[in-house]
Amino acid sequence: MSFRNLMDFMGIDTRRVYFSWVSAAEGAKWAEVVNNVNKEIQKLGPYEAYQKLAWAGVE
Amino acid sequence: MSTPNLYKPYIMRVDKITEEAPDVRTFRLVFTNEEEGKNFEFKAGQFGEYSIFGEGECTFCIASSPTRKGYIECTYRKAGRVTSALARLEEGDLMGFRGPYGNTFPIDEWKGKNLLFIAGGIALPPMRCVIWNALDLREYFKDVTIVYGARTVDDLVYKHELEEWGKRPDVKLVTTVDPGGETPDWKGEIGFVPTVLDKMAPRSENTIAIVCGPPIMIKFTFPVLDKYGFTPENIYTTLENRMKCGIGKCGRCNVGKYFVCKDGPVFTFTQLKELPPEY
Amino acid sequence: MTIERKKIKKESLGQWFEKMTAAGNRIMAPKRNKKQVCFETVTSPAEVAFDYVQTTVSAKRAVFPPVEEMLAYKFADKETKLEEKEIKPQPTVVFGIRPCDADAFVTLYEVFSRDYKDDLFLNRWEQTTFIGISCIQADSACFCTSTGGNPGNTKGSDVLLTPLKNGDFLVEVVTEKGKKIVTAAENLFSSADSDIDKESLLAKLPNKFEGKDMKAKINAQFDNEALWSRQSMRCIGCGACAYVCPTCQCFGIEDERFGSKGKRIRCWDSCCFGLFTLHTSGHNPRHTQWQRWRQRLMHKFSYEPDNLGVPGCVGCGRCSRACPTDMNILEHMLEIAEEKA
Amino acid sequence: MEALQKKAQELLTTCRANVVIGYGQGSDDKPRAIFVTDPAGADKLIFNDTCKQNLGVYLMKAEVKKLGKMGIFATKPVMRTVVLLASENQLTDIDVTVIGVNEDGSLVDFENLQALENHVKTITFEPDPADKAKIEAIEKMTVEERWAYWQDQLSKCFKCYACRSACPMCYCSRCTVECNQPQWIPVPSHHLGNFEWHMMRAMHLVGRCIECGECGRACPLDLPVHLLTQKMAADARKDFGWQAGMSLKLENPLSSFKPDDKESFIK
Repeated sequence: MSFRNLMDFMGIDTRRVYFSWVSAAEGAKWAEVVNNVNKEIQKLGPYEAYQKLAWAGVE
Repeated sequence: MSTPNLYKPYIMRVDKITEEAPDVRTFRLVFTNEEEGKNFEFKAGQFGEYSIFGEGECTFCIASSPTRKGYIECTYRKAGRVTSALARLEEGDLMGFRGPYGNTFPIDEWKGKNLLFIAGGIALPPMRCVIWNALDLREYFKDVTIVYGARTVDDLVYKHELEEWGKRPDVKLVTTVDPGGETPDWKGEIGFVPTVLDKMAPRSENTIAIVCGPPIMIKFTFPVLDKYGFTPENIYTTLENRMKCGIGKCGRCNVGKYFVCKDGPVFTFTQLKELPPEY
Repeated sequence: MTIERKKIKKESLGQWFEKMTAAGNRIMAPKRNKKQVCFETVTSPAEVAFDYVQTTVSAKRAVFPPVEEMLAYKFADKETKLEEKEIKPQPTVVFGIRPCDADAFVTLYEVFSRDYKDDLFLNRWEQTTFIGISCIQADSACFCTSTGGNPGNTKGSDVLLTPLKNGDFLVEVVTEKGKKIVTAAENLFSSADSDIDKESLLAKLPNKFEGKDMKAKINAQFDNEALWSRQSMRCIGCGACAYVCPTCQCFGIEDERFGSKGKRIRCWDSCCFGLFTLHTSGHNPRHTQWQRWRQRLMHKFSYEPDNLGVPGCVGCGRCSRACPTDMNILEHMLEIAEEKA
Repeated sequence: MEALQKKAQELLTTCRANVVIGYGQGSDDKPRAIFVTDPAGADKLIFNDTCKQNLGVYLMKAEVKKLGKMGIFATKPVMRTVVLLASENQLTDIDVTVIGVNEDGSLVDFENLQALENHVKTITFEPDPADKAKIEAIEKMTVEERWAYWQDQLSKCFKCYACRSACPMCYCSRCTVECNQPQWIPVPSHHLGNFEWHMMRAMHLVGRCIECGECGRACPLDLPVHLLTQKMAADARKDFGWQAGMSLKLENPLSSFKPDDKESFIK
């Protein structure tokens, strides 16, 4: 909860972050969560803003 | 002596790996670029920065003798991030090395003298370099005595070389383990290095002593040498401090106004006594 | 090279900036940012702040950046290939540094060029020209006159401007580099009338201690733990003083890897951090804050003058102004100067 | 001021403290922390509204602890600091004697930490209005604007760690950024390194930050880093009804859980 608020406050697109509570016994739910997240992220496309950070600021 | 970009390491291949003791290994490294290998020179006592790309660099002395061409060796214990990465390497892997850095043991000045090597634990590698260097020029020196101790029999490094030195008629080898570290078939001494040294009552005239080991060992070895008349300028040691650049720029390894990497690592006890207690 | 005196009108600075930018120079100059004045890349003198005592952070990042790439490499399963990259820094003009900063750049140059030539630094150094501006005002943290400098000192500057009463500038061309950048815009400069009395324009700053004999005095206090503990009890061990300082050049080397590419990076470091000298074995030769504070002052007032013959501190006062707990280096040096041996 | 100095002398002479931490005269009428160990030195103690530094940071400093039992003049933020540190088993009645200082300079002598907790519970704390407004202004921005705002601010950071060193709650002997196996937070102060460092610092202060604003004041570049931790404190109040430094029991949101904690964001 706090971590999501912090990421949102610092400008990270929290649509790209999922929290899920999946026990080891819930195999089906796990598959569903992974596929769902995968589908959503594909729609959003690559996260350019974050990728641009790699070594930005190194002279 | 150094490559164009000062911090660009040579690319080395791990030619041979020897297991010395738990978590302690020796690497034999050869230059992947023959040209660089041929005109690479160093002297006993110098060190280098060994690097694993993506992990970092770490500082060890060059453990092989300058008289042995074509390769360099280093011995390390798996402790931090880079040494753990080193521990994952296998023979044939690549890693980086830059050097040689630091000053050297003045071997030429010791010609015609007796040599007394005193080492403790993992500090044998800087000594091994200068021991082999002396043994390869054996005729220049009078008698050579080696006193080496470790916590337990397993912790003794270079076991096969210790045997080789033990068998040589022209070398007096005394190995010891700390009390309680011996195994049933251990034939060497039992006791701390300073006490074993005291029992040997080493003669001091015309003798150079070289001491390497943990600070506690150095602290108790010096009074013994002093008792038998060794003068501080005839006792050499190497210091170790946290290092990053190895060439006197990054301001980290200084003891007083001296940089251990550039003005050391080899110091005489006279110099050591002037240094503030910052090592 | 004898120093040539010229004059330039304030309004002509704009054209001078254009000439320098046209020659491919990046211009770094002090710019006001709310309460602080910091060095930033500028294009016209309108952006430049003139009415201030000292910037918060020094301009050393022009030649010694906080994060600098040393090596780049690619991972391909077992083979790691070092990228052959020619380091080509952009020509830079650092405009508006104070005489104490210029003095500090000479100290940095000595560190990085003595014995081993650090070409990461020297490549940037050759491409950098320093245009200083003399000080017409000072504050309680300044003490350049005690460390061998003065508000109109030309040492270290390629060109030194001194503000005149009417807003124009006396121009002193100090080095070949300075000559080059002035002759490139020759028409903007007129000859300086001989009656300009530079001394009268400068800030008055009596010297507060004798810099020359500070080395002996501080060496004498090395073992005086009470003095160092008293001075450093309120120090919280951050790196603010080292990172705003124009002469601090300690650095660390870090490796970073993103996927198949990696870099070896040089980054600023500070002797006041607790883990600066920590051995992997856990032994730490300077494990208390007073030992680290002693190291900071000894390095600047004893080791660097001894080893390189240059001042380790140029009296700019930035560390005292930036310190969160009001550590004041001038006050502590005065205390050391008066401490009985 | 005299009450302060007399109280310090009393603490030292009755051995209720071997060192008294308070404010003294600094350079150019700035206050600074001073450490009085001998009753004669108590006359250097001052108190006025410029005394803002959170002196609680010195209660965790080894060199100060070595001087023996610590007495401290505690403004409201420092009171909450001591309660929070005590709840994390860093301070006990043996280590510290707390003397409360109200805005008007009147003193409150706390016999022990329990007395301090009872006093703190009677005070209602309001976050600094200016910072509250700034946080709300940032919250109203769009995600892209917030990202640009924090990138612009944090890219200037050069990781001098003054924000960490000035905070009494950042007392770890080896901070996460100094652990390199693995190196979670990049060491260099490039954009990514700064972003992850400040995010990690804010995360480790959730439910522990007592909103004294010292990290923002300590930053030599005046970066608004205190807004991050104060936003987390505001969230802790909103989501968990938790205010740091009000109870001696360790119940902050990230170190405990209650069955009725909200889980709305978990699907």
